[in-house]
Amino acid sequence: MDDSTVAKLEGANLEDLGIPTGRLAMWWFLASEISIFGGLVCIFVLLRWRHPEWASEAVHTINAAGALNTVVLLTSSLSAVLAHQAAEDGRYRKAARLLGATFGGGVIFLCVKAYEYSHEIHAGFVPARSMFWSFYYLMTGLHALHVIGGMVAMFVIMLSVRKGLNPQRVEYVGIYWHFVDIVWIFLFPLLYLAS
Amino acid sequence: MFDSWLPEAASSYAEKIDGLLVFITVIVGAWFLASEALLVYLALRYRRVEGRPAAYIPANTLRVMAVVLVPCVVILVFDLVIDAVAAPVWHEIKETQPPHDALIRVSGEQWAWRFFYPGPDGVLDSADDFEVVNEMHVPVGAVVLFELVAKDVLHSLWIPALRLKQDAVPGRSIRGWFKATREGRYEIICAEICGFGHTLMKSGLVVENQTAYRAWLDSQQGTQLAEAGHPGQR
Amino acid sequence: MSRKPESSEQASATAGAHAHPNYIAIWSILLFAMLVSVLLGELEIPGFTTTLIFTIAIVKAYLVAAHFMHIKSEPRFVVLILASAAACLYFLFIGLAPDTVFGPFVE
Amino acid sequence: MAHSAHHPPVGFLGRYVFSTDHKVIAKQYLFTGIFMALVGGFLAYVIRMQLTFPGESIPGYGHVSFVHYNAVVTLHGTIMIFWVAMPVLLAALANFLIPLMIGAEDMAFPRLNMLSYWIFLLSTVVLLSSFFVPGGAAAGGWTSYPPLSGSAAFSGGQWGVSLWILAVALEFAAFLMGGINFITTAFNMRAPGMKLFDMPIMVWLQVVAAIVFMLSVGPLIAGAVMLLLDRLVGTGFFDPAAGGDPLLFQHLFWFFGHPEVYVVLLPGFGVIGEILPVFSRKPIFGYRMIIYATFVTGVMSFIVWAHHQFIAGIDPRLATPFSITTILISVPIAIMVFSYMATLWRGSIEFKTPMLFALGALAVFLLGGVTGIHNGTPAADIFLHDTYFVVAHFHYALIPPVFFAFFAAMYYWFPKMFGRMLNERLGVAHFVFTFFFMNLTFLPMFLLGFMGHQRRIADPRVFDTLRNAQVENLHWLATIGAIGLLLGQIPFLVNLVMSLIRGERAEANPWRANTLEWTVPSPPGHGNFERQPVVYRGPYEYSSPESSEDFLPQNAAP
Repeated sequence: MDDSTVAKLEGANLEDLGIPTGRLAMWWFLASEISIFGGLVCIFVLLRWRHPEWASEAVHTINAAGALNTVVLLTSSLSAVLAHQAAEDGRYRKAARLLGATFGGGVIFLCVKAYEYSHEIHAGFVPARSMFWSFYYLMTGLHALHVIGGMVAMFVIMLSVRKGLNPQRVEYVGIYWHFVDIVWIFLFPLLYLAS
Repeated sequence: MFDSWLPEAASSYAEKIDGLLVFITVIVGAWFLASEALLVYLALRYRRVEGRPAAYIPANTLRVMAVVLVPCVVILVFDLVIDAVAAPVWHEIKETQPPHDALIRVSGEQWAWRFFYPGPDGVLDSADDFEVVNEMHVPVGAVVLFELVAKDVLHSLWIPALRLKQDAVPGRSIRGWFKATREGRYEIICAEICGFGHTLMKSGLVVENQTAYRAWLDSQQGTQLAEAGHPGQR
Repeated sequence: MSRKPESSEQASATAGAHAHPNYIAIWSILLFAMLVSVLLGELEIPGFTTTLIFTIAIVKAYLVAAHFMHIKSEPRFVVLILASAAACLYFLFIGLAPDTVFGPFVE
Repeated sequence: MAHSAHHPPVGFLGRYVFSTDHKVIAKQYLFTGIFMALVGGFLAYVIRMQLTFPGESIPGYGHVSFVHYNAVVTLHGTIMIFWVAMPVLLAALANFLIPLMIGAEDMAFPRLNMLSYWIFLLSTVVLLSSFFVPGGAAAGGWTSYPPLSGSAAFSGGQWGVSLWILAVALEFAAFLMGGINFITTAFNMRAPGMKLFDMPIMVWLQVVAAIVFMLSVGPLIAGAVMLLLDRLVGTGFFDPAAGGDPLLFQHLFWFFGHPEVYVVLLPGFGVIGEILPVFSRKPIFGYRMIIYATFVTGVMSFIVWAHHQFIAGIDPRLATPFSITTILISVPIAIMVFSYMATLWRGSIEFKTPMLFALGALAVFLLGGVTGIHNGTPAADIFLHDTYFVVAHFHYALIPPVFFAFFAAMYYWFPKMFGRMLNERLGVAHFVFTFFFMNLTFLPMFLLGFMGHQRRIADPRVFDTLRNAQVENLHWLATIGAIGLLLGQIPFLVNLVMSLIRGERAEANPWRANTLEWTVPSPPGHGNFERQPVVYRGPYEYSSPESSEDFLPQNAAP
């Protein structure tokens, strides 16, 4: 560390740098999430590298459904960020409506996912079939749990922000939602496209 | 010196490992005793005495911090010396493979060691292989190449007298070597927890001269050839 | 005793201090990038396709992180937090690769 | 967030059970941790007795079968690391001290804090329940390496390992919540005037420990889920027959497991760093140097993990690089230890119980530290790996921060926690017993290790090399030491109970210390500070020329 960085760190009250407590906590939370999903992705990439033959399993994932879900998540991210903007402008009812749209995106995402799972399980691609499918269900399942968690939080915040309470939380749940979106951005090519 | 506590040394690299243990112990032991003595000295020398107030030394300049940093730099040097001395030993034992005189596949399972000998053709997985349970025979002074596999869970091939330890991992065939330098009977132990019978998972290693080894090989091959008529033996 | 962080949170949420990027434009770029990678996936040019698909994924992740999560307008410290998590994963990957990919496996 | 902090809660439940007050949560963690320490200590007694009198019935436990022995060893390790060291050092001390030391009324997220404790308690219940399920508790070692732990076919019980994984996962979730709380509190809730480099070392080291924990645990959480799926769903992540890899789990485990050592070590060092200056009446030697050394330790702890696996079947070419990083991490740790020793230099040392334990921790840790060099050298590790040398090493390295520093912290902060002083005579007796018997227990193990005595065997007499009087005598010594060590805790427990009931009332600042927690009454009321303190200086201005007294509190106006 050079002297100027040290001086900056020492003199800095981080609050003055403009990270409110809630957002700082969200960033640290996402750092721990990065290490969970990232660790999983590392493991998958390494094993996939060792086993090129998984490609023959990977072709059975439903690309169209994955692509549709990417669109859904990207769009719900858009409405989340627009909700944040509305909350910043003090238009809380609009923020709540946009959060509702994001919530709806989550519902569509889960429906598509459920369709995929049932389709694949009917075709015999169950988790214990092979390592690729084990990873597929583990990674998408963990991601889906995060989607559900985000939707629960979003629902609670939607109700409170309508009344103008805690509008800053719209941003926090948005940051989390974008992270879930980014995870999907990587899972989509990893599990669907690369074959 | 403490090396009298170590088990009997019976392999070509045993003494190198023992030497390394002594070397490290002497270095870190000296540091340990010196630090411990310093700690006791400081604590007693500067105990509370009426009329002797403590000095105000915040140590926020490099000049003062050097009191701590210089010893640490010396430690760093000692650390690197230890690694420099140790690395070649590791390299010889685990990273290189001298030409071998005998080949044995060692397989760990709950809770026994199996030893597969390649038979006269010197190739494993051929018809003339034979298998021994819980007793490995090797010729003295010969380089033995082993292929270590595990059938069910992790095991660890631990022959204290040879200073040989290597985990056996299911799904992998790990190669290693040793050269036993002293005839005798030694213990083969499992050093990695492997279930209820872990404590009882031990075998014997017989290091014998070439004639005895040959005789043993012939006797084993004889019995196994007699059984060759029964397929599905393995 | 006042809780300063709380009040400044309210302030930052309502002030609207920074100019907003054009979210719709970014969203359109993201959708287009997705379309490209899906089409590339169908083409299957060995080696090339995979590299390109993952490059596109990284670009997409960057766009979302920088503009939707507003990392661009956050203090450097946030980047440091996230980068330290990524750096740890880098160590993990490097340490794992020799064993996981190239072990003395028996089939 | 919870504004309830402004209004003191009413009723017994609100005040002591479902409380969001960081001080109450700290005590909940503390007592849960002490209870688990008693469980873990009892298991240690069973291990020692079994090794000295193999096959005989042990008073208080009964006959130990090989199955039970593996479970006892596994649970002893698991409990001592995850259910004693973590809750006591990280959760209890950080919860109690961070807000008080930085002048905050509570944690940043009091309700998250409460949730963290209740999840932790749930994990404790799950773990303890695993003793009583069919097949018994987990018996695959505290590392739970698959394939042994990956299938009931290999390890016996269907339930034990699954519950073990669940308990550990819940515990990780609890500490992730706690960690986020500690970090954000320390960064954002500091009293006016307190810069980052005015924070006490304890706060710094807790924050670094929390960060290291958060960044290292993720891959193991993934690994634990994979292991659980292997057991319950029949996937094959760690099953070579299905294309999985047992070594993968070892890497994930130690990628977390080694940083975890520092997660436990750093708070312990933080305690020592608080106590030495107070009882030497001298500023800590090189405050910033210590903190920078902590940063370096934290970063380096991520690149040393494979030294646990030198002979585990990893690529042998990895050994030397990992050995170099391992041995290099001794340098920042040495900086910390030597700085602490230099703090004594030209001080005015008072040998009160907290100081005795702090000095004892340093004295014991030195041996644990230097023997790490043996284990970190790959070629030497060929012989020493999985022997009692390793056992002795990590007990010498972890007992100082986990127990010595914890006792030091108890004697030092007990007045602040409960408003009464602990008895000094019982404290000194406790120290003497603990120090003597700790060494009597673990010194013989170094020699057992040199004799090639491997770990985790239930009966040394099975082996020709270990069937001799020397081994027997060393086991005798260690067992006498262990029993003495356990009995030596009686003065402490008696002291705790007696002092809680009728100890001498503590004034606000009995040790004449500088940090902010000593500026409020003992024990502090709800909301901690009646008036927002303002900080003017660093925490270690003892014997400063600026003051006529030998201490200068952080909030004393210049």
